[in-house]
Order: sequence, then C-alpha cells, then structure tokens
Amino acid sequence: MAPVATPFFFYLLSGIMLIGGILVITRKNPVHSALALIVTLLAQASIYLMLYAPFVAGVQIILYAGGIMVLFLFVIMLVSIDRSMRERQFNSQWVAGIIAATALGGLFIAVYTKGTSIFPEHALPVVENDNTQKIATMLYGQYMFAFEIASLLLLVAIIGAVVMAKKKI
Amino acid sequence: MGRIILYIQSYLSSDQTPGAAGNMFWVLVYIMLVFGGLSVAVIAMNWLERKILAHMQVRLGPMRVGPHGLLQPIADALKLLLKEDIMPAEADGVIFWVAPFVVVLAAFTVFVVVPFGPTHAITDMNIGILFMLGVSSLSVLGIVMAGWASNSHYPLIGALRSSAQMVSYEVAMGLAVVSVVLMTSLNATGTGTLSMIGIVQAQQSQGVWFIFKFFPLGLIGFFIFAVAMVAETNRAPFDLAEAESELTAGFHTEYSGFRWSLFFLAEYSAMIAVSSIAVTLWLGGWLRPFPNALSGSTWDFMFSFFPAAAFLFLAAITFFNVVRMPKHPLFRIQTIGLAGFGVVLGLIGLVLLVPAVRMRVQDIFWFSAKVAAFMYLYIWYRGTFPRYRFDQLMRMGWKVLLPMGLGVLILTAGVALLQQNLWHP
Amino acid sequence: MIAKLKRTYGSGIESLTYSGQNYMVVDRSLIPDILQILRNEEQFDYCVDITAVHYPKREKQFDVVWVLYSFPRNERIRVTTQIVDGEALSSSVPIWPGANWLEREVYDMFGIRFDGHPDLKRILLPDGWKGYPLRKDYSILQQDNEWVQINLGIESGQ
Amino acid sequence: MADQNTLTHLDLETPEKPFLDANELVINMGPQHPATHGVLRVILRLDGEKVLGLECVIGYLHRGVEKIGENRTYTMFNPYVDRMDYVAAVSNGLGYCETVEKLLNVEAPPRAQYVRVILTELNRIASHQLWLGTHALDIGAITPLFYTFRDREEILKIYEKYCGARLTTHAFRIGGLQYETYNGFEADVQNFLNFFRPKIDEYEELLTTNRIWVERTKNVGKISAEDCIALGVTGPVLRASGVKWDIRKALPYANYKNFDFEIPTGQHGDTYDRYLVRMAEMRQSVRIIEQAIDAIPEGPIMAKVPKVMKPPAGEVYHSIEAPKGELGYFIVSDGSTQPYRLRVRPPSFVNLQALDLMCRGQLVADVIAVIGTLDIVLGEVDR
Repeated sequence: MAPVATPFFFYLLSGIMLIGGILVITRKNPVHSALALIVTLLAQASIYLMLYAPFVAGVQIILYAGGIMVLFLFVIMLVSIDRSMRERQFNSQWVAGIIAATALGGLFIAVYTKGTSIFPEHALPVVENDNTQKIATMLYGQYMFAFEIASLLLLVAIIGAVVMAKKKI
Repeated sequence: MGRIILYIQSYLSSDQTPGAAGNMFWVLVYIMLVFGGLSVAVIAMNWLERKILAHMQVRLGPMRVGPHGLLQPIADALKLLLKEDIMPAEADGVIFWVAPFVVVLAAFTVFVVVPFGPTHAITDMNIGILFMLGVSSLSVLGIVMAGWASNSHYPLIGALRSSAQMVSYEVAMGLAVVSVVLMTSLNATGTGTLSMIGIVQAQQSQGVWFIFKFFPLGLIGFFIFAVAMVAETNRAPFDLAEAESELTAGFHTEYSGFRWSLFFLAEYSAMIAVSSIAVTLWLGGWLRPFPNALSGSTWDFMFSFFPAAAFLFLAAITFFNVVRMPKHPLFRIQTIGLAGFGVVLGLIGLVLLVPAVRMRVQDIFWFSAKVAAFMYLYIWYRGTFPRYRFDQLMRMGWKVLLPMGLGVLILTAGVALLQQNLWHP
Repeated sequence: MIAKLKRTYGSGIESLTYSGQNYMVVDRSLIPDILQILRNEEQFDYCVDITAVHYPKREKQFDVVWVLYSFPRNERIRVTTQIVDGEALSSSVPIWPGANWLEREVYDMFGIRFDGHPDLKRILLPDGWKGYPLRKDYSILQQDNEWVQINLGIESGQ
Repeated sequence: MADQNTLTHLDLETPEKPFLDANELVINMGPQHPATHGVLRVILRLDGEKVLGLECVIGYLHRGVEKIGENRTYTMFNPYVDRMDYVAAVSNGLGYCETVEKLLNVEAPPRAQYVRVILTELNRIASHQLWLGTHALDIGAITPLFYTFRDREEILKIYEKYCGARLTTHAFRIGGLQYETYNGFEADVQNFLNFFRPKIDEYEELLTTNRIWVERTKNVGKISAEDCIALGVTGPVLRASGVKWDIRKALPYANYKNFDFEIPTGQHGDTYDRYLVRMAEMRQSVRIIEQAIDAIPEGPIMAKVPKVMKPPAGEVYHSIEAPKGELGYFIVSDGSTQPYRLRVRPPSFVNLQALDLMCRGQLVADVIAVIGTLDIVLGEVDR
C-alpha cells in the first residue's frame, strides 16, 4: 500500500502523544492520568503502523491499551479518589528530574547531530506483507532461548503474585 | 476529471481489497457501505430480537408502530434522540461524555478488517485477527470509564464485573483463535497468517472449514470461542454487567437518551463483530456451503440463485401476511405499508437475479447469512438461559475454557506437526 | 400443663378458654420465666406472633399477647399479660429469635419497650415519627404533621 | 436455634472504612429496585461481592390496615384484607372470614366450604405461578414469566366470572359466600385443571434440569429446619427445610380434612428445594381441586348470620396456610359492631426476617435469588 500524507499523520500522532504525555504528569486525578496514558499508547501504536510494524502495533493495543491499562484503571478506581486528589503530589524531586531530562536531551542531540551514520542511508524496503511472519521466525528460531527465558520469568512472576495475593491456596 | 474516473475504474479490475490496493475513493465508499449496512443491521436486529423473543415467550412483541411493528426501531431511535440527556451532578463530566463514544468507536473500528468477500473488505491487514481482538478489547475501557464516571455504586460494580469478565474471557478466546492460526500454516511454505482474508483462503485451499478440521479439535476450539464471545459481548447468560435484577442496568444505569443509545448500538455491533470473527475463522467466511463437494460451474450457477431466492421467499411471506391482515379500514395504511415492504423485498430479490449483481453479491450474502445464524443464537440464549453468577462465570472462564483452550492449542500444534512431517514430508 | 405451671407459680396464672382456644393471663413479673419454661420444657418452639391490645380506661393499659405453637405437641396457646403504660417487658428475642421484628412492631405501634432487645427501633413507621398509632387515643386521621412537612415537603399526608 | 453470633446487629450507617477505600462497601438496594418485588429496601454490607450482613428497611407501603380494622365494621373491613397480600387475595379473605365466623360461632355451610377450598387452592396456584415467574426473572430467565402469566390468566378469568374482580377478589363473605357459582363453574375449573397439568411439566422442563438454574439455586440461601422454626418461618420455606408441617393438615380449617393430599418437603432447605416444593404444591393443589369438584354438594351457600354483626366479647386467634406461610388473624371483640383490636400475622413479614441469615456469606446475586425464593409481597409485609 502506498503511504498517504505521511508527514501529516506523523506530526498529528506525535502531537497527540506529546499532549497525552504532558497530561499524564499534570493531571491530579489519577483516572484522568491513566486515560491520557492510554491515548498516548494508542497514538504510539498508530506510529508503529506507519513504520510498517503492524504486529508491534497490534500487540501494543492488546497488551498495553487493552490489558495493562485496564488493570491500572481497575486499581486506581478502587482507591479513594477524593483523598488522592487532596494529597500532595510527588513532584518535589527537582534535582533528579533535571539530571534525567538533561541526560536524555543530551542523548537526543547527540543522536540527531552525529547519529545519522548509525542508521542506513536509505529507507528499508517495504516488508509489510510478511513482516509478522518474519517476527515469528525470528522469535521461534534465532531467539528461541531468550523467548523461553522471558516466558519462564513471567511464569515465576505469576506464581509469585498468586502466592502473595492468596492467603490460603 | 478523466483521471479521476480512471482512478476509480482502475480498482474494479484488481483482485484486492480497496485498502490493500490503496484506492482512497473505494475505501471511502466501502467505509460508508459497511457502516451504513451495520447501522441498518443493528436496527433490523433490534426489531428481530424483540419479535423473535416475543414469539418464544408466547406474546406478539411490537405490533403498533407500522405493520407488525416494523417501524418500532425507528420510533425508538427518534424517542432516544429527543430524550433529555441527563448527567448526574457528581459525575466526572468529560469521561462521562467520552465513554459511550469510546465504546462505539471500538465496536465500529473492528469492521475495518471484516472480510465480506475476497475483495469486499475495507482493507486486508496483515494482522487482521490481532487487530480485531485488540480493538474490540478497547471497548472495556469505555465501559470502565462509563462505570467510574457515573460516580454511583451500581455502575461501578457493573463496570468492574464487565471488565473482569471481558479480560478473563479474552484469554480463552485468544487461545481458540491461535489454534486456528496454527491451522492456516498447513501449506507448502509452512507459514500461517493472521489476515482475515488469508484465513478464509486457507480454508478454501485446504478444502475444509476449520470447524471440521482435525475433528473434534476444530469443533472444540469453535465451542470455546462461541462461549467466550457471548461473555465478551455481555449478553445472556453472561449479562452480569447489566443484570437488571441485580444492578439495575450495570455500567449504563446513569445514561439516558442519545448516549444510552450509543451503548446499545455498540453492544449490537460488537455482537455482529464477534460473530464475524467466528464465521471467518471457523465457518469459512464468505465461502458458500460445500464449495468442494458440490463444485463445478453448474453448482456455482445453482448456488448463485440463493440470495435472490432468500429475498423472494421473504417477500412471499410478507405478501402472505398482507393477505392475512384484518380487512378493517383502520388497518388500511398498515396493510399498504406491509405490501410496500414486501414489494421492496421482492425488488431486491429481482435485482439479485441480474447476473452481474448475482455473481458479485454472493459472498456477502453467505457471510451475512452465517452471521445472522449467530445473531439468532444470541436471541435464543437470551430466551432460554438464566443468568450465571459471577463466581460461576469466572470459574467457567478460568477453570473450564482456559484449560480446554490450552489443550486444544497443544493438540492442534501436535497434530499439525505430525501432518506436516509425516504425511507430507 | 397449665395445672403444673399453676402449682409452681400459684395465683399469678389464670387459665381461660374461649371458643375452644386456650390462653392464660400471666402476671407481668412471671412473664420471662413462663416464656422460658414454655419454650424449653413444654416445647413451644415456635413463636407465632406477639402483639398488644390497648385499653385506655384500665389502669394496666396494655395487654401484651404471645401466640405460641408447639410442633411436637401440635398445640397452640396464647399467653397474655397486662402492663401499665411506660412499663417495659423483657425481650423474648433470646428465647425465639423470630420475636425480633414482632417486638419491634409492638414498640412501633404501641410504644411498649422490650428490655434486652438487640435493636429496638421503629420498623414500619419512619424513625423520627412521633406517636404510637395503634393506641386508642391516636385517631385514625391523626398524623405526625411536623414529620410530614419536613420530610415530604407537603402540608398534610391526607 | 439460630446462631446468635451470626445475627449480631450491623452498624450500617457508619461503615468502618470510607467508601472505596478498602474492600467493604455499603450498598443500598431499593426501595426502587427491580428485584426487590415492590418497595423493599435492603442495606447490604459487602466485602467485594460477598454479603457480610444486611438490614431490611420496610414500611414504605404501610397503610395501617390494623388501625383501619378498628374503625370499620366486620363486614366493611372484609375487602381491606384483599389488599394485603394482593397476589393471594382469596386466601386472605378466607382467613378473615373464618376468624370472624369463629367469633360469631357460626360455620359456613358445606357447599360454601367446598367452593372456598376450590377458589383458595386456585389462588395458591396463581400465587405460586407469580412467584415462579418473578423468581426466574430475577435469576435471569425471562421466558418463564410469560408462560406463568399466560396460565395465571386462566385462573383470573374464573375469578372474574365468579365475583367480577380479578386481583382483589373479595370472594367470600362472613358466614359463607355472597354469590352462587355461575353456570359452568365446575366445567371451567375442570378445563383449567386439564389445561394446567401439562403446563407444570412445561415449567419444569424449562428450569428443573437447566444447568444454570440448578447452579444458581442449589446451596443458595440455605436455612436449616431449626433456624426456620426459631425465626418463625413458615410455608414452603419451612417445608423445604424438611419440616412436614402444613396448617391444612396440622390444624385443619375449612374442610381440608376431607381431602387427600400430601405435604411436599425438601431436604436441604436451599433455593432449589424451595423451588421443587412449590412446584409440587401446585400439583397437590390440582389434586385437591379435583376432589373438591367431584364432591361439591348442593345446598345453601350462606349460614345464618345477623345483618348487623355484633360478636360477643372475647378474643380469637385463627390462622390458615396461605401460599406464603401461616396467615393469622387475632381479633378482640368488645361486643360492638367493630373489632376492638384486629391483628394480622402476615407470613411475609415474619419470613422476611430470615433474609439476613440466609444471605450472609453469599454473593450479591444470591441476595436477589433469596428475596425471590422467600416469596414476599410487600403489601403484606407493610400492611
């Protein structure tokens, strides 16, 4: 499929992401923050789609927007909103924040000025059609071991969570 | 001008979906057609549900607005649009306002990848089925938002129930879907597909609907999905989120008027959406019955008359009922209206006889017919089953469907592996 | 049975029969003992009803009536006692848990208090209501005007 | 004995923790709630979805029936009793008329007795049908409601033909009946019985073996026979707990001793057993009506009662087996034309007390099922 109005959509989605990100850290109501985060994640998924990475986009929507964020909301909603609204927010760590922001900014500038040589000159050939299949072969071929280790780790985490949550099994 | 026409015409000779071909004009046309058709389907479904349910319950259902209540959904829609839109004073305004739109958006966006025919889809995505599951899971967000923003106990409990329910059943649903994706990989290259069109084509090339593949594995997978999809859409007997005897109306208790109708619209389009997934994955999508056993141009020709025959049959029933209408002058308008409806059905039937239309519309007809069968099942469930309790629902999801799904997945993988390696080395 | 009780408690018990139905009039002081004995020894395990009758002209204004039934004996008996307005009776909830709402209703309608009742408050009428409607001096047209005006926002409920 | 510890009073006004802060949640169900069968208000204290305890707030439908009774003559009060348990108006009327007859020391003539039994048993069927429909609706099965209402209609038609009213029938008079049965009354009743017998099977087909129905009702709202007796619970609820007790057999009134029928009982005292007991009771009612139709004698329908009723001073307690349990009337007469004191012992009111015990430890959805299975009518609870 030929791309249509790519720059327009890129800037639109980036703008949404930025606004969403700012809302996440400025809203006092945690539910609003969580919803802003979902907007950010969805815009991010759309950018993945534009980058011909549909599988990543789909997984982003299912796992982050549809799964994790719903659990987030779940927890937040069961917490007393009124009280958390009144509480002082943890935004007094100016020093740490400034250091992190400067470091990240420096990284960005370095990549932007010098880093062009890291990336290939030309865009990669469009591989949309068998992109997902490629990921599958990579995951279950070359990176099989890492993949299995990750799933084992998750299994341990699940069992740990069950043990911690249930007093009596 | 000429270029535009050329641009429009260029698509007609392609064998791709408009989205895949990148033809914006036809994409727009298809979007309009799909969403228009969806709205009509929801309206028709509303009437049908009330009528069918009524007849199951030894009553007549709507009879007053229009002949046999045919105009009832329209009257209801008007009523809902004109109703006052109430927002509770303590509600969280923005979220309360946005929630129904999120639900509708999620329910409608899913239809972007639903294949009504090999070329009749808005687009064919590489990750079609993943996209469908992902986007339809976003409707949970809308429900949770609605329940929380209402700032009231019943909606909150309803929202919690429904999100817990949807998140749990999605797991079993996903496992059943993966087993189908595994089945699609039984070809020469050994790679499967997530594309909705690709899945139907795989069934076509393997010469079997996946419900019958590796009997009974396909059937069990289908069964898991068929149960999970009822739970996904919060319908009886899994309608705990809006169990009116317990939670009045669940997450949309505080909604009224237009915004309530959006929830209604979303619920019905979600039903159609999950049914389309089931049809695509297990029941051969747009394929007509017995494409292999009864193949050949003669059979193709015979089956191509089905759509027209169906509509003409409906028209015949309508005319039969026109004759049975009371002869009293008070019923004149109703009789004429019903006759008019019959004429419209008959005309559609006649149009479907035209060879050019006949061949093109077939796929859509078979797809819709299969989806309609699911819709009937939904109504039937509602008429027969009491409601599950929440712990029973969760037990069923996690302790019955999930292990079953895992078992089916492992067995399918094993059988597929054997088949790949032993019988077709 | 009644003869036995009479032997133990003497003149505090009067046994009567009307229209084939037995009932006994018991002195107020004997009520807790008698009820306990009826429940435990005479097997009257089912407290059918507790109610009261108001006789404004008498000195002991209220008759309180227990209707008891025994499953093993298939027999019904009524126990009646007379009390003065303002006097409290001991609650029979510890004897028959089912007496709970019945005593609350008697309190609600007659203003008779039951000591030891776990939650003695109005049951049918709203909590803030004044007056006890089933007393004879409470006219059928009477109502707690103040309550009606405050809570319902209308002049009169009639 | 009910365990006193489990029935400790809950302070529902001020939960220990504020709303949404922790697991505990106080929720208010009713008085406008689709499943509370009228204007019952239940305050639930929940731990998640588990019920820690509940309190019923009643009285929204209080009309002061007992006070009205003291200000009306015996005859004038008769229609009022129909408005208490409006689902079983005939039973209420039977209880009241028999109590006053006892005071007056008269007895209704045999023919009247038979007609009374027929109408009362029809009423029991109608009441159970209404219970079944609404109970199933609460649990989520919407179809049985329409089936039962369709069949209840036939009973109401018989009432309408007999006395002109369908719901608040006022069918009986003190001393017998006001009206002779209409032509074809027996045939109508017989037709109804023939029509109705297969219908019970139809209801049972829909529910008895329905897996979801069984899962939703088995082991839900259990109450033991001891607790039932201690709390004064009567009627089908008591019988489902295994106590074979029915006033029609234990202390026969009207002419029930002439009829051959059984008292269906359950064993577990759960919602499913109560369902089975009521279904069996409908079949027994059919049996009683059949015998009554066959044996109905000719003769007068009204005993000799004075135009102005002045029962001698005295007091009488009389009770009947209403569809919901023991319906008692306690009337004190001072020799005048009006009762000095008229007390109604409503079965629903006393049975409703057991709700707290039956619901503790269950889920919210079970509260609905238990309210349904107790078969309360708020008109009778509040009077």
